[in-house]
Amino acid sequence: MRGRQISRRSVLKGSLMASVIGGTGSFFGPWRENHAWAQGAKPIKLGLTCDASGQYGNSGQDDFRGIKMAIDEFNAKGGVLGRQVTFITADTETTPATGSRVAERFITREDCTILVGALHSGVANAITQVASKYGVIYMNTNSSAPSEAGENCSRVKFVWDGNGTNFSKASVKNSVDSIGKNWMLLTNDYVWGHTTSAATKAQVEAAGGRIIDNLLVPQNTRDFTAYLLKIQQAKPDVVATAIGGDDIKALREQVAQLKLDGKPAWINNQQDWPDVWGAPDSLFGVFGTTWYHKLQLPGVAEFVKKWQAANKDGPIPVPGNVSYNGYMSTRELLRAIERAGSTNNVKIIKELENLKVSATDRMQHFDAYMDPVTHQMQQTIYLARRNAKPADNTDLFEIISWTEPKSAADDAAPTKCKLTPYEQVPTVDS
Amino acid sequence: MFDLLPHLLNGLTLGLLFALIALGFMLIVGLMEQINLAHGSLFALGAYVAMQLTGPRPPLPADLAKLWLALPLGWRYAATLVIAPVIVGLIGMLIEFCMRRTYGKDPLYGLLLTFGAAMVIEELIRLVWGTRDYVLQVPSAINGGFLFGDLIWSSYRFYAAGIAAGIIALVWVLIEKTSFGATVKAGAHDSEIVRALGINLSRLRLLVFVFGTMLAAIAGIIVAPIWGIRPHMGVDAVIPAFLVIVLGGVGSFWGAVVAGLLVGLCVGLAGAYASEWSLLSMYILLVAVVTFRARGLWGKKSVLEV
Amino acid sequence: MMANSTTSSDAARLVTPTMLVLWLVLATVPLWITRIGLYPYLGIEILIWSLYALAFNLVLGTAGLPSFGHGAYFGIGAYAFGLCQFDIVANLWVCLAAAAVVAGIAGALVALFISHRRGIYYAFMTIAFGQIFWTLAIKSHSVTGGEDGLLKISRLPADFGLVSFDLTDNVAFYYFVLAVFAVGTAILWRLVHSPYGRVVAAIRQSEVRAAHLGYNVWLYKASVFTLSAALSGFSGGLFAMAQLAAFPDVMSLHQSGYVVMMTLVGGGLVSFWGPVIGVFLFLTARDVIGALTNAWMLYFGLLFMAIVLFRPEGIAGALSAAVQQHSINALRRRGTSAMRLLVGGGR
Amino acid sequence: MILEVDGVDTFYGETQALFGASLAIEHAKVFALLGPNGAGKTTMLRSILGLTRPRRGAVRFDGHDVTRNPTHEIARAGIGWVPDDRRLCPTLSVARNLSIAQKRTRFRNWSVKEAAAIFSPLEYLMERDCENLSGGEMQMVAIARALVGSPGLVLFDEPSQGLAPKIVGDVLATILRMKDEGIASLVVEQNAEIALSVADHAAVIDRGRIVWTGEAATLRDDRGLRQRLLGVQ
Repeated sequence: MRGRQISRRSVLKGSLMASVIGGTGSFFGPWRENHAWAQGAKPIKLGLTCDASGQYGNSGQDDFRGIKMAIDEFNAKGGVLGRQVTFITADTETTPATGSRVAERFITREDCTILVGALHSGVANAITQVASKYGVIYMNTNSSAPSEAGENCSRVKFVWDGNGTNFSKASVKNSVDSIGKNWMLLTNDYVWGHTTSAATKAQVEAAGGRIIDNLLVPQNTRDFTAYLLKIQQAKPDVVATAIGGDDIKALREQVAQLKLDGKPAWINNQQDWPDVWGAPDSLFGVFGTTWYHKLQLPGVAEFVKKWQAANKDGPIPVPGNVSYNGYMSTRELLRAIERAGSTNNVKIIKELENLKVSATDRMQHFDAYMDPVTHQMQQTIYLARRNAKPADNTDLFEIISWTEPKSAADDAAPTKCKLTPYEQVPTVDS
Repeated sequence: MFDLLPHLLNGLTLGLLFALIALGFMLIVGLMEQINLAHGSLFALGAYVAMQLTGPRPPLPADLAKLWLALPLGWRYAATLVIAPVIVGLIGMLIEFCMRRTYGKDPLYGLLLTFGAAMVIEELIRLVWGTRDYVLQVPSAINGGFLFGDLIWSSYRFYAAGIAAGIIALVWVLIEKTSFGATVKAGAHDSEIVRALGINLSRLRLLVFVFGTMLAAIAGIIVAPIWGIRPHMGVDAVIPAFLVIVLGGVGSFWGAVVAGLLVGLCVGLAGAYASEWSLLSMYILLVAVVTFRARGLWGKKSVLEV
Repeated sequence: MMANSTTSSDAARLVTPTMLVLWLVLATVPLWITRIGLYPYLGIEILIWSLYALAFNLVLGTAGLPSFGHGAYFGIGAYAFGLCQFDIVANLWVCLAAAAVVAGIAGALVALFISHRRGIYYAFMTIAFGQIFWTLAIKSHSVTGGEDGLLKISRLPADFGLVSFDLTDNVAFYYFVLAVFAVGTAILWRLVHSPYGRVVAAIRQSEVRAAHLGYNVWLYKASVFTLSAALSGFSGGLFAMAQLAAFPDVMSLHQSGYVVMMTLVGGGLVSFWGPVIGVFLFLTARDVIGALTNAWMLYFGLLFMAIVLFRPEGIAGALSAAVQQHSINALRRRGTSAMRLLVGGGR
Repeated sequence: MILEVDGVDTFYGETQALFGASLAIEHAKVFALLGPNGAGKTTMLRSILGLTRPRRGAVRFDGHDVTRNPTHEIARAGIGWVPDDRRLCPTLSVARNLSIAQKRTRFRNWSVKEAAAIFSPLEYLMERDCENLSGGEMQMVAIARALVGSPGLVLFDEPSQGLAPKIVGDVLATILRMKDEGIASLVVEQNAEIALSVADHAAVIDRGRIVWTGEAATLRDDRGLRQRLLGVQ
């Protein structure tokens, strides 16, 4: 078999070989952009795996806006290591099989040496597997299943969002003490829902509360009336939801219509800004986030202005947590390349593993750091509720608390995460 | 027992909504023997058009827009309930024009065509309105909740169920009690003879198809405030529509209505007592029924069976 | 229909000239695929989906049964392959067999319920079962990994006793899949042109007539469905190897719909090779268009509509019509006996 | 002439079913088209109605060329059709089956009531679904359905098929009654005796060709001719 001649150790070598086998490598086909690079500096090419359709199509595009902004900033400064940063993006359709194929295309056909972008944990896992096969670094910007930094962690993947465990740790104890001990769980019947609810349950019981019922909600539920009636019949003090995707949007609408917000109290998981923006009147209960565009912190206002200038007439007027994560992850990635002074993947990985970002630099309340064991960014976790006195029509959240990274950390993750040794990571360079 | 009653009531209201969602699909399958896979996308389009019309930026010249916006929301909503389906009906007309080339051929071709149309409409929605979610504003009179038997109920839901019942009744009158309905039925049964009776069959088919798409749009408008509006919302509609039709039996009006109610009850009760099975329960119901009754509850032999 | 487009001599062959040419062309793909701007992995997906679509067309094209939930068996095969690898034995042949067998069992189970149905009710029941399998795959996350997917599936080496081939590299895996594809197409060709295949085709023409001729229609329908499910599952096992994971999405209604569309667009109703043409067109176009624009659905929707409006017999049908027309014209013009050969080769 | 069929060639796919067939029917006259099974009688009716469009030749109705008109327009010009298998909509009531066929033409306009009055039992069957009717009742409904279309010409396809002799008599009486009202009929029959008993003119068709045409009385009286043209009856 001829293909066996191609070394699996290096993508670069592999694609070189392929072009040698194929001929001179000078003909790139009708779709290939064929530039002559100035001063011989080949750009660093990122593959942006952002959903444009399907359940996370909306968030995926907001993710994209943040990522692109960071890339543009670096290019305006003259690039990274004197090289321009370019990118390619394709719709991953919120479908893992597509994510897999797109990742293969980006790596083997587009010569991307780093992938960025994720919302759906299935898609993120599919991309992670392809990336780790080739040793390509992958920035998991916004997929927040606890498993991302647990059993599904990877040496090449870095997780930038807070997860369900982080948010439960930030919210539950306080609520048990101040609101009541009888809790009810509303759990989406899939992995993310189950792990998130399990985290909440542990926190509730540790704080002396008890779970009176756990209603499992099938994915793609659009009508929650049966559950809302059931909750009213059971009369819990607090309902903690682990409902995601389109389901939470439907639930929000329906709770808001009934004005059920208040009795019982609702604790929700993270509410992504692109989802909130579509239906601002339906925000209810207490929910988590990692960032808000009206945080009273230095740099936030400037960041928002820059973002707005870059995304004029966009569908969403201000950056939210999804765009923020996209931006932050890309910025830190490019900085890590600069610090490493190389595009060698292991060197960049080591830089990112030792990443510490000051509170000011992150525009959050506390310093953040990358956990070298789980590859999850440990950051400030905010709790918010609907803003009763908004300053303008984008001022939807009232931030009610911020928890420092250590207090919200997922203690179980390090025991679940096994990273492959550096030696086993295929070498990638560009 | 008292715990059960609210869930029965909920199941019935849900069932009416399911029946409404399936209605337009049922008409086109039953009367034209065509499976309209674009049903879901037209459903979504109805919701989007209604949202645009009732929202702060109606697609009108500035002066007219001002006049329109000066109307109370209730009036605008009521008008939209008529205007939006008409606009969607025009799209339906376009699809029917393309559909004509598939009549008399393997029904798979109609399927392929409407599958394509569904993709085009969904992408056009994304191009026009973007990927974000929207909310359809409804007048405050039908919004909010009310207290009944110690529980808070959604007013809108009962309004929606009421509208659904009304539209079902209207469609029933049209099909069963008017000459138009009789002609359409005869046309579905034997297209040659109705032509030989002097009836313009292509116009008849066009009318039925457009009517079916308008019903899809109305269902979208009614359901949107509960489900929310997003580009791929059509998928959520087309699957229950399928299910209701098969359960009720192709070509049977009351079959579809009863099947809708059954599915609603099934999903509603499962939601309360076996919550994790609530969505799956409707498929199990279908398999259980169709195993014993080959053509659903009241299905007739269909051309699509060959 | 299918018999019309093939001469009896070809139908009797194990390997037809068309088949041989196709295999040879496919064998050269890794040599030039990067030069036309594509990449070997895409070739792998195209081959796997082609095999899947051919298996699917056994039901749709040959038997005329509209199955719209076929993704379920493809997905079940993928899961079975992964689970076999993790829990039973990490052997390529055993696990591929497991993929086929488990999907075949699932198919047989469904066939029990649906084989006395036809047309629209058949279609709807296959959808319902497809949805059930899909929901169960997401729901039983302790087994399947739910939406996270069944991860870390590896490309097991192809062990032939004396020699063992490592398949982790995409080009190596491509050749493995091609070998499987070649065997698969040969088997399917024989099956379609066997007495069994002819009975199934007769059932497609008229169930009543086939029953009058003394065939047990139910048994034929059930067996062809089971066979197709098993082969789909087998392709699913290959897909799990390609993706290094099994995900529930391939089982969804949408993805099941795509295989129907690929088969129809390619011309599966009129030609044995239609599904392959459809898959090639669909996956390549989607990959290329997808890299250029996020609005790929628009173009595909328009393509589907255009096919129905202008080339309802699909691309294979249009091609063979064009070839025939061309040959006939050529014959008329020159009347040489050499041209007769061209007509023969135009299949 | 109310109807002129002029040299019509009609095909089913590549199979030719009519070869230059011509016939002419006078106003308010009964015309019998006779011939064995498969001779092309039904194809003639389908060609007239445009259900199977002739490739060559012309069909003129009441002086207008309708060869290329869509079927529903040909019907609206005033041609009624009583198909051999009746083809009523089984799930609709008798009244509905009649009401959907009602239309106005330049000929005498019939109301449902008038049409039903021709067959007295129909009045009692109005609300019954057509799937619950006997064969004779169905035939009555089919004829009444043609009548409410206000035709100038009605095409009867094997009107006696599957009916009891008494009912056949009723049907023939109706054809004569319609003639009195000024409605012409084209009666297609295998059973020559029945058709000739009411016909003014007749034609014989064999393997897609009109082989004889003339006064019905000629054929009725000349047993030898009948035997030569139609075989032993």
